[in-house]
Amino acid sequence: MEINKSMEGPLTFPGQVHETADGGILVTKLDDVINWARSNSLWPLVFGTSCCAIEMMSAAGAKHDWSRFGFEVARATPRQADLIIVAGTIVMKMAPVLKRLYDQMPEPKYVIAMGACTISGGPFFYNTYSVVKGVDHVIPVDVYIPGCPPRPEALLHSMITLQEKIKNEQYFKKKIEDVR
Amino acid sequence: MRGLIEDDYVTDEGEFVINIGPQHPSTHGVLHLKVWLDGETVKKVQPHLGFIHRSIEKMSESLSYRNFIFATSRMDYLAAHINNEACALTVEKGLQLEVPDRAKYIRTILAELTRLQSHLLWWGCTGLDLGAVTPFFYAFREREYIMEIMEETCGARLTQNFMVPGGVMYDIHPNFQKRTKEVLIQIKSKFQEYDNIMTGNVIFENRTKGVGFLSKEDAISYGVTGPTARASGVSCDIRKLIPYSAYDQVQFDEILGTGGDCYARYMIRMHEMKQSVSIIEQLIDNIPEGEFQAKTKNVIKLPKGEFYQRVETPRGELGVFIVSDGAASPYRIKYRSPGFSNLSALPLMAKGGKIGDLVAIMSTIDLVIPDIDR
Amino acid sequence: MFLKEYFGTIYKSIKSLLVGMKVTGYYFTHLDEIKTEEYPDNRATLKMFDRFRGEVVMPHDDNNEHRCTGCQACEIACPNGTIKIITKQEILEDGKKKKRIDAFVYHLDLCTMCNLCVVACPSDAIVMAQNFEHSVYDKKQLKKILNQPDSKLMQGVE
Amino acid sequence: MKILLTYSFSSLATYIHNLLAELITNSLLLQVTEMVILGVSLIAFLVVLCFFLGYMERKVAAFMEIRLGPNRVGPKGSMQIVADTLKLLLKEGLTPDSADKFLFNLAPVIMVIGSMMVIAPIAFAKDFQLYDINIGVLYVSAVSSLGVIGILMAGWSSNNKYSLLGAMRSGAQIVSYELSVGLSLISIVVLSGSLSLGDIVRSQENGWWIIKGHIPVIISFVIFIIASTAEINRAPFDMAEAEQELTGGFHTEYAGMKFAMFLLSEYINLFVVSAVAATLFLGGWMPFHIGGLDGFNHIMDFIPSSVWFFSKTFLIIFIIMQFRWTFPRLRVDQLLTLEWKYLLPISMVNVILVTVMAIMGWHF
Repeated sequence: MEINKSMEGPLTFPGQVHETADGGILVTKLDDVINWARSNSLWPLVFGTSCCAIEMMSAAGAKHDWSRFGFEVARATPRQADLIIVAGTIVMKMAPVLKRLYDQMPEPKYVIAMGACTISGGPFFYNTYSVVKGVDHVIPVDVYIPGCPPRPEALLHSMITLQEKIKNEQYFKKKIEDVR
Repeated sequence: MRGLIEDDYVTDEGEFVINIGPQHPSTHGVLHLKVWLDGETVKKVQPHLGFIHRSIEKMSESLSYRNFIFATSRMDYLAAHINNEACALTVEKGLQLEVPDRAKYIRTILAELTRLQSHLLWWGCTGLDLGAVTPFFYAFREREYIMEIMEETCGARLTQNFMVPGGVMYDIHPNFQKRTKEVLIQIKSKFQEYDNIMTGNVIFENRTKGVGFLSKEDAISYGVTGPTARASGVSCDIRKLIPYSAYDQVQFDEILGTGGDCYARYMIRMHEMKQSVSIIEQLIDNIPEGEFQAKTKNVIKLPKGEFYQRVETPRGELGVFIVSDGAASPYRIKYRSPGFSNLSALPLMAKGGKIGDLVAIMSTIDLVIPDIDR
Repeated sequence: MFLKEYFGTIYKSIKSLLVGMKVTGYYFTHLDEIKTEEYPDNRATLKMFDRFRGEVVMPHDDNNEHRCTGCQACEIACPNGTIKIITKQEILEDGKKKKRIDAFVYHLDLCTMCNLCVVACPSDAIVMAQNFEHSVYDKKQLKKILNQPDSKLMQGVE
Repeated sequence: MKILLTYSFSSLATYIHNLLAELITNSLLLQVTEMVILGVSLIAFLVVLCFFLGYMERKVAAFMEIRLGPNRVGPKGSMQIVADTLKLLLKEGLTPDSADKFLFNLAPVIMVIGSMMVIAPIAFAKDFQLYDINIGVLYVSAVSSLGVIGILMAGWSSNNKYSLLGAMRSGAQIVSYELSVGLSLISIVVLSGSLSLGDIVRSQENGWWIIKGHIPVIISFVIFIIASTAEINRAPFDMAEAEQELTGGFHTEYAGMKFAMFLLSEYINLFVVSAVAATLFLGGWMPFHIGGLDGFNHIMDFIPSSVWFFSKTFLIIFIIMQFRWTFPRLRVDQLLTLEWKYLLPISMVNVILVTVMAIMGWHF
């Protein structure tokens, strides 16, 4: 975890309000434990549509080995996955399927948009009729990695970035505020 | 999705309908297979395409001849280099441009490296499909070495875009030859290990032998090419039949099988890896000096006419057909992709097998879905 | 004969399985064969190859000067509209009017790192950088303006 | 060292019993309290064990696949599985709308209970056995096949085609392989002359059965390992899950805590099967003894009995894990061919051999 902090952190999330702890130390501690568990156990869905999927496989491979972070439990069924790495172009015909997969995942769920095609359509932004111009038109995206395809290290970087984001979540505090 | 994805559990004939894909670990992407089952036995398979149709052909019509090459890397991303080469060769054919020998040699070496890494990935994924996880990691270890070569010389790991009409984008990196020779020694020493863990394994043999038979006649009539067809005894290696680049300079065998089953397809690819190694070994020390790129005009305009070039990708025959009306961008482009024709033979091969066989057949055809949908 | 075949099959099967287990057993006992590079820990030593294409950058020298003349060759060469160059008219010291870049807009989210813009550039104003850690929470941050504020064209570059 | 040697679980149990007896006078209440304490401590033990097995599996897999495996969460990645469990517990517990809700929620519970119950007659160390039932072997083989009910229930109630296929496969598989498991257990029962696991361990005082019983027992040991790997649905026999074919198999629709229970029961099953194999064939907690060599036997006795038991068990667990990470998966019809054409005939002949051997007294 120290390493994560020592990483040159990504730009702060716009709109994220960093509140002071008014929910009590216990709640904050509980949140810390939950966020620790969630951020260190991101099981990705086996989901790849094109080139980026190969780099995703490389990240799972021996050289880059995302199992060091505990990400290697790639689940084939969305019910057991926490993270959907959208690796590859999403076309109009695939978009409802992706939406359905996302809906089938239980909360909390996270999305990484990997590669130019998923961020904005990438090489298929102009001149094509069939590509969804950015997967965030279909499902909400947490982290974007540009690149075509991004290196496996870049994917690892994005997952660390996502871990950082999860560590700032406030699960219990939000619950308490909802009750209030 | 109504109508496309079958909601009925059982058909009138008592067949159980399942939808494999679009998201499924064994479809290698977003292929949707509608499978009619009788118990475990596959009665009928119907592939549905279009889940990754990115209209690369249509898009290329609005790009210049220099620019449209990059998009083909995304078609068959495991053979991005060979796709790019096919496009460059077609444009050169139209321009009647003589490519320098050095560029030809570099292209051939890189193409064979591409073939090697593609087959390595296929080998790992076949293991994965059949339930053996470990081969995947062994294959990726060797594949990473090749990726390093690609990165050092081309600048990217997967979608290199190293081809330009008239040659290659840069000269090879000074380390290229040394590194390639080292990697070849590494890879050659691992072939025995691959055989130990997969080829000789009794479970693997049982899973593939006699599974997914494709006869020679069927292979020809379905237009199947590449290792899939050669496993059925069809001689179709473009590198041998119509040599392009530097393939007329090298000695290699076209591997022909007779079995026509999954095991034959598997063995063809295993032997092809060894052939690729031998091709690279023949070329690597003999790269001629000289220019790496022929002089071309800044704006390339092909003369009016139709141009067709075929190359051999790891999956089969890729044809690039360009219709030019004399403008700076093609009038029409058509890719004859190997995956599409190979997939069309899947229902034939899978019929009568089990679900496990369907997975084995899909992995030995070595489908790359964006290559099918384009 | 049947029995011979039967036990022959069993013998061969078990042998092939043991050969397979020998391979995995070898790697289990030889941990020096592990090929993993621990990415975030090896950031200090991790060096990309010189030709690796991470993103397009515009190098500036110490005087905050770049080499981009605004000729838009890269914009034309780019197959997917990643680069947009906005030019302005600038009055030089000798009173002549010259076209200069106002903003070199680069969409990292669209870029496929195909290197065609760098090849097309006549004055070597843009190069490919080797960094790859581009992950962001917000897509808007991927739109970049490559020329630094108040930067000027380098002397002698036309 | 002295404490370790004389340390006995029975004295600890007596101590706790006496302590409780002072506090609680009602004998029924005392019994209930003791059972609750026993159950809770057993569950805690099993959960910790499963953490360890999960960690071990991931590390074994990683080392065989030339990579490092989890190493960033906690020291050497040891907290990885804790994080996974915590996350699974906190995840949304989905029940699909079209599922049979009662059975859907019952199935994982049955799986876990079924696999936990098998622990009862297993002797973890000298004088440490929860319940030395006199038909221990029969009990183990009967209760361990309860799990298939959970799988069938899960597969059917999910209202998912993949789940149903996986459950049906699992049903066919476990029912078939039960035969081989039973027959290979019988060979030891024949040799030791007792169905009680405690007696079987004591019968190996002058040598483990795998050494005393020559080739027939080695054959039945191999058959037991293969068949029980199939019975606990682990690769290469993981037909019921078969990720490449059936996405998740019978637990396709399970999420969060219910899925964690399936994982828990998988690892308990793995432990139970290995423990039974260790008890029957490798002497359980019995140290390595050679009949007649008293000096040697005495030195071996210095190693605590629980260490003997767990080292044997984990050796077998490791072998089963190596199977998983080496072999491709069998096809469903080949799976049944293997059982009915190879394992069953061989084990039947083997039982006859063992019986003849036991009658003639050819074993040591």
